[in-house]
Amino acid sequence: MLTGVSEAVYYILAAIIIGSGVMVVSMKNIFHSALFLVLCFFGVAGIYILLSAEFIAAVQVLIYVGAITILMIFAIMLTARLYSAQIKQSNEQVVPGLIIVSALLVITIFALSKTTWKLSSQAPETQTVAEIGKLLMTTYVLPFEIVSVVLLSALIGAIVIARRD
Amino acid sequence: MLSFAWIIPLLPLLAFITIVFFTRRNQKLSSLISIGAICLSWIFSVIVIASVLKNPVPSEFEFTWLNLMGFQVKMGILIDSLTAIMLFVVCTVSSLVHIYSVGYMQGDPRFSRFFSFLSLFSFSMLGLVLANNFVEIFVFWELVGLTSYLLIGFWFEKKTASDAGKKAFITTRTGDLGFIVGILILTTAAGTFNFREMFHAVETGQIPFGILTLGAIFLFAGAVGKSAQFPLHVWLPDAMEGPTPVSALIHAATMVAAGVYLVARTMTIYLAAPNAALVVASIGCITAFMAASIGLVQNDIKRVLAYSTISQLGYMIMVLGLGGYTAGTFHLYTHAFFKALLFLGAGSVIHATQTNDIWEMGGLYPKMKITAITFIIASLSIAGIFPLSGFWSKDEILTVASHYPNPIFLIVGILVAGMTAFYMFRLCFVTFFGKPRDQHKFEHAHESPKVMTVPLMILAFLSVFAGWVGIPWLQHGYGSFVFHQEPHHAEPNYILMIVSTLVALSGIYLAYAMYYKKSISPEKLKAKFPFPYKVLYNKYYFDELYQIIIINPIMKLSGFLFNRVDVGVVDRLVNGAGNFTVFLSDVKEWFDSHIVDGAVNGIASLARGTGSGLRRIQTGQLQNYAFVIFFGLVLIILFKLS
Amino acid sequence: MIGLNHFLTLSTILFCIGIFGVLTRRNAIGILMSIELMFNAVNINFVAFSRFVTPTALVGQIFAIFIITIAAAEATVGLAIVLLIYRNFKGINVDNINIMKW
Amino acid sequence: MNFPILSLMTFIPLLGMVVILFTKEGQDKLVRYLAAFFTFIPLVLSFILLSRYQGSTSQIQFVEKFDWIPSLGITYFMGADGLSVPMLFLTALLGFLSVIYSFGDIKEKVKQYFAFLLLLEVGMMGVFSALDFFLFYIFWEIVLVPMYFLIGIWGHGRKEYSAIKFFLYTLFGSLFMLIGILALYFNVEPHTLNIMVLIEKTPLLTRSFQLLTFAAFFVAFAVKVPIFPFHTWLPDAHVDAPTAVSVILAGILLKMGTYGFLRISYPMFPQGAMYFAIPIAILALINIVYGALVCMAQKDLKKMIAYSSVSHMGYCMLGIAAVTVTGISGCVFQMVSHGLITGALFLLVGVLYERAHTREIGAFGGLWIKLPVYSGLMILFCLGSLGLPGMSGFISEFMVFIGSYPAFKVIVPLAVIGVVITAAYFLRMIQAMFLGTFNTKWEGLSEISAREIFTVVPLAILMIGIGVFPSPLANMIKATVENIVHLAVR
Repeated sequence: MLTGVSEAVYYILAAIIIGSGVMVVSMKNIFHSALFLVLCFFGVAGIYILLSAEFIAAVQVLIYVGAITILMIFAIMLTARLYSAQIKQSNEQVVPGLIIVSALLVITIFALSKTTWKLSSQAPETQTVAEIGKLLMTTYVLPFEIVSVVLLSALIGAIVIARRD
Repeated sequence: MLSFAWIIPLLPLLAFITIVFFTRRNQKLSSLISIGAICLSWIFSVIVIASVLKNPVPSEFEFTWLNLMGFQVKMGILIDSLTAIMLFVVCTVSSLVHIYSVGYMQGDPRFSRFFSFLSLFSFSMLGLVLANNFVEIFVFWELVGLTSYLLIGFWFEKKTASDAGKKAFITTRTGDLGFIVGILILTTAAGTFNFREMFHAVETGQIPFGILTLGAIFLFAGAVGKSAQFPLHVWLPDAMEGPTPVSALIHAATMVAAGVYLVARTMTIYLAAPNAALVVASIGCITAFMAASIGLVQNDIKRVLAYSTISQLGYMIMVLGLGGYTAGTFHLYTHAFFKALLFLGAGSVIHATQTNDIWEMGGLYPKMKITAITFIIASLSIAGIFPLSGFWSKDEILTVASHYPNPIFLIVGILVAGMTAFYMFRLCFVTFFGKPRDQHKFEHAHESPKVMTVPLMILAFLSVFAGWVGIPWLQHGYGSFVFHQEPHHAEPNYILMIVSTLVALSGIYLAYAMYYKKSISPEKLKAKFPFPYKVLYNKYYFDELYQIIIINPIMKLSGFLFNRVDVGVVDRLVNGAGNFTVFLSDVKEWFDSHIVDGAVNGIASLARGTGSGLRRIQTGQLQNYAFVIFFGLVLIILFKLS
Repeated sequence: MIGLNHFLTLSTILFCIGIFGVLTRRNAIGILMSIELMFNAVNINFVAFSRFVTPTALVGQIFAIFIITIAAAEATVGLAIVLLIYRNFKGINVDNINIMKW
Repeated sequence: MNFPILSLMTFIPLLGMVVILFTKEGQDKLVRYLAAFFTFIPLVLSFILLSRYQGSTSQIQFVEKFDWIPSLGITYFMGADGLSVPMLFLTALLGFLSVIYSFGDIKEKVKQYFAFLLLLEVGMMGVFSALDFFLFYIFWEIVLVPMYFLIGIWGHGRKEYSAIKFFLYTLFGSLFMLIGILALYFNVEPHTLNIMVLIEKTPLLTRSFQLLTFAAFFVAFAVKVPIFPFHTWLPDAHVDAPTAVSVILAGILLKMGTYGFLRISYPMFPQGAMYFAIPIAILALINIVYGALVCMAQKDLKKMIAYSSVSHMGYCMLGIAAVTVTGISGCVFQMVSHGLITGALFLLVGVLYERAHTREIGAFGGLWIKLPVYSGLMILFCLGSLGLPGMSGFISEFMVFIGSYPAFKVIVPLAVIGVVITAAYFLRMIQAMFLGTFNTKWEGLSEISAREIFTVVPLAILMIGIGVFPSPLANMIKATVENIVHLAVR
């Protein structure tokens, strides 16, 4: 249960996330969108901390903010000159999209409100990093290895695909 | 005992085969083989006649040739007095003509072929005489026709000769048409081909009278064709285009007598069918008169003789129709000799002068005495001057005619005798006496070689004496040898003898007056009676008539049938059917492509239309698809929740 | 009082924003960004459930790590594809990329 | 079962065809000798057939029979009687001679030509020895195919037209036969296609069925014979075909029609035979007289002979229509005789055409002077064809007349007219071509060669042989013909 400061932090973070998320999908300039995406990722990292998942938060910042967003920006720069007309982007079928999305949203929130979760009242683990490392090397070693292979093949695949030939 | 008689026709056949296959190149050998064969046959024929004289019972030998259920043909030989006489006549004339031909055909490039054909003819003719049934006689009948065709057209380079051969074959075959039908009718009714079995059936009345008459008349058609009787006589004068020995042998003495022989052979049938017999007599009578009258004005020596032959054959046919079996065959027998002599004599003249036209001859007597004398003997004989053979046979005929209630036959007979005497002596006087008309030809003329004149002399001898076997005063003469049913002992009818002799003499005198003494001018007569002369000269326009009413229509018909019917209608129908099928298939094609395929294609194009409408949904925009996916998701959740 | 539902609601909103972006963006990179948003929403869910339902097991966090890794791989490949598209179509506007159209 | 002589005769040419197809292109000489060899064997076998045939009985001999498709009642049934033995011999003889003749005639696509020729012989042999409808029909149709190509490829003039016309016309006819066969099959219990069994059973069927089926078969066979008005394929096909093929066409193919009448129509449908006697006789009369008249109008020698076939086959039909032993024997004689004579005439026409490259009667004249042997042979066969005694044509015509006169007392005397017209057109032709003055245009013509003489001499010998001694042939067919008549007047 979070109270007090945490509650305020949550709302701020939520506002940042939602606001920047909306900006990401609505900005005309794709480069600006990418910057708002960074902001959004930071917000999400904050939420992780709030949820006492510090390691995830760190990973979030490292990978999303540090790697993926930079990758995006590189891609934008490789595919279009900045400030050119090409960089402008538009949204289409906004109205039906909004309808669908809001319907989905309403339904989901309605469903959430109707659902009762088996909540646990235990205190959360504090030594998460060590615990996560232990789990990854023991219980989840196989998925871990598979993921690493997937990552490797994705890298090679990306190189193959993007290679000029 | 007489079974050896089959050798008689076989010898010439062997000669024919030998010449064709082996000795063709050696002319002399070929002619010797041919002559040898026929002479040997002659010896056999003499033996036959001697043994028949001794024992006149007809003898028959046969073997089965073809045997099927309900159809049995035997081949065999029938020897009776008629056969024996005919064998003798054919062999005699044939061998003399063979010998004569050696001289006449000297130098011809196809000398061997000529003799091979002569041999083939002798074979066929002898076979015909010996035949004992209708199939056999028909077989040889046709073979005789073939050899006649080949020999008439022997000098086939001449168009007239090959035309004449064709005409002869087709005309006689037209008669044979009747012959076949007659055979069909009679043999079907009697159930046999054999002569004697059929005669037996006729005599016992097994064949209905109507059928018998019809069959007899059809049968007679064959005789009409072969013996050149009216109305199928037109081929014989043209047949004179053949070499003269051929004319003598085939178209005077033997083959043309086959028709007479046939009627004589089937006498029983005609006696049983008096109506048919009357037809026979009438045809003979008409022919005799008509041919004699044409003979009066012809200028070609061989044509005159040809018409004379037709006329004399008509005589024989007439008397056979009147029931004069003995008289008819007797005249056949005597006629063969003097007519052959006349032709051979004419041949000798033609050989000497290289022309057929009597008006280019004249005064030949001193140059060719033997020919002239023998020719005159023959003329006397045919004119019926006492006591030559012709006199006796003609007398017999007139006697028979005088017994017939209607005097027309007798009158015509006497008239024809007069005309015969006239035209024969017209020929004699113009050819042998008077002044030579063509000096060049006259100088060129010469007596023929011995090989030709000896046969002439032998025939002259026979022309005089052969008839003596039938002198009416004889007790065992011709009449008691060749007879039908009962021996016919001719009684001398002195009035007739005198009348006929007088008529003949006046005919000769008329010829003498017109063409030797020139006391009566033939030119004036011609001018006086232009129309009869023209008609006679043009042979009553028979050829033209046939051309117009038979040949032209048939040719037109055949052209019409081919061009209009076959190509124009039948074939066009076939092609039309083909084209119609093609048209139908076109229609079907249209139907298929528009209706049947239309339905199929319609369904397809409906699907395609729908598809091409629906494909607009396929924008290719992944986001549109995603939109639909989420739309569906919302719907599913809503559905689940409700 | 912030409970599980708050976090879930937040993640739902973020997810819906991501969907909206996927549906409406015309720029391929924009779409990729929206997808990243959706990944984050999912991750929030995982971590939130991990925190409130099984606070000691950390299973949700492990999965979040895996998802982040996969997201990285996805981004790599996706951006490579975008480059390829750009090279072939002279642009990355997905309107032009309609070869799947009929 | 003993020695399968009929199957061997039928299928040795097929073997020959296969062997020929395996030869290298261009080895014409080898192909010719192979073809001669593979047609010579059936000829030798046919002599064995002749010598071993028992003429005293009408039983089917040389039987080969075993089940083929038992579920449909189809058997492989070959056999020969007095009707088929002469035809088989004729087929073997003409097949061999036409191959020999083709040695010089065919210079292009030699391999294919002889292959087709051999296939043709397979079909013909099969037709004359098959006694099961299925087999019979197969062979009947096999004949069409090589014939189509032989005319269409190696022919002259409007060859494609003629080939198609021939093909479609006969196919049209065989369609009716197929209908007839099916009708028989389904109306007889148990279902069978065995001709001998069907002959026993069909007379029990209803009259109207017999008449209809008879009519169906009639069309099929009438086209082949050919009977007026189905005859117009004949002059085209005969004239445009290469010589050897014309020989086979006239010599054997036409006989398949009459053979069909005698083997199938008459024994199977006595009612039909009786009912259609007069119409068939009238058609035969038309064939005879009309055919002969049309011949007279011909300017092309080959066409004239082709039309003379129409006329001559009319005699066959007249003999058949009367259903008497004599008439049908006459028909069989005419079948053999016409095969020999017309075959030889076509060969001789081919000889002349090869040298002069024209067949127009009027273009020649006086050939007897230049070509005595050729002219002699030609005239001999012409005389044979116009029915001169001493040759086979006379016997057959005479037998037909004698045999059919009791049945048709008016038609037969009219048919006799055909004899005169036949004489007329042949003599016209002889006169125009061989007699008269020699047309110097043909100075360069060479005399008939030894090989060509070799092809016609056997035919001449047989023609005269049968004409002089008809008994051997008559004895051979006698029992069979009697049996046919016996069956046809049930």
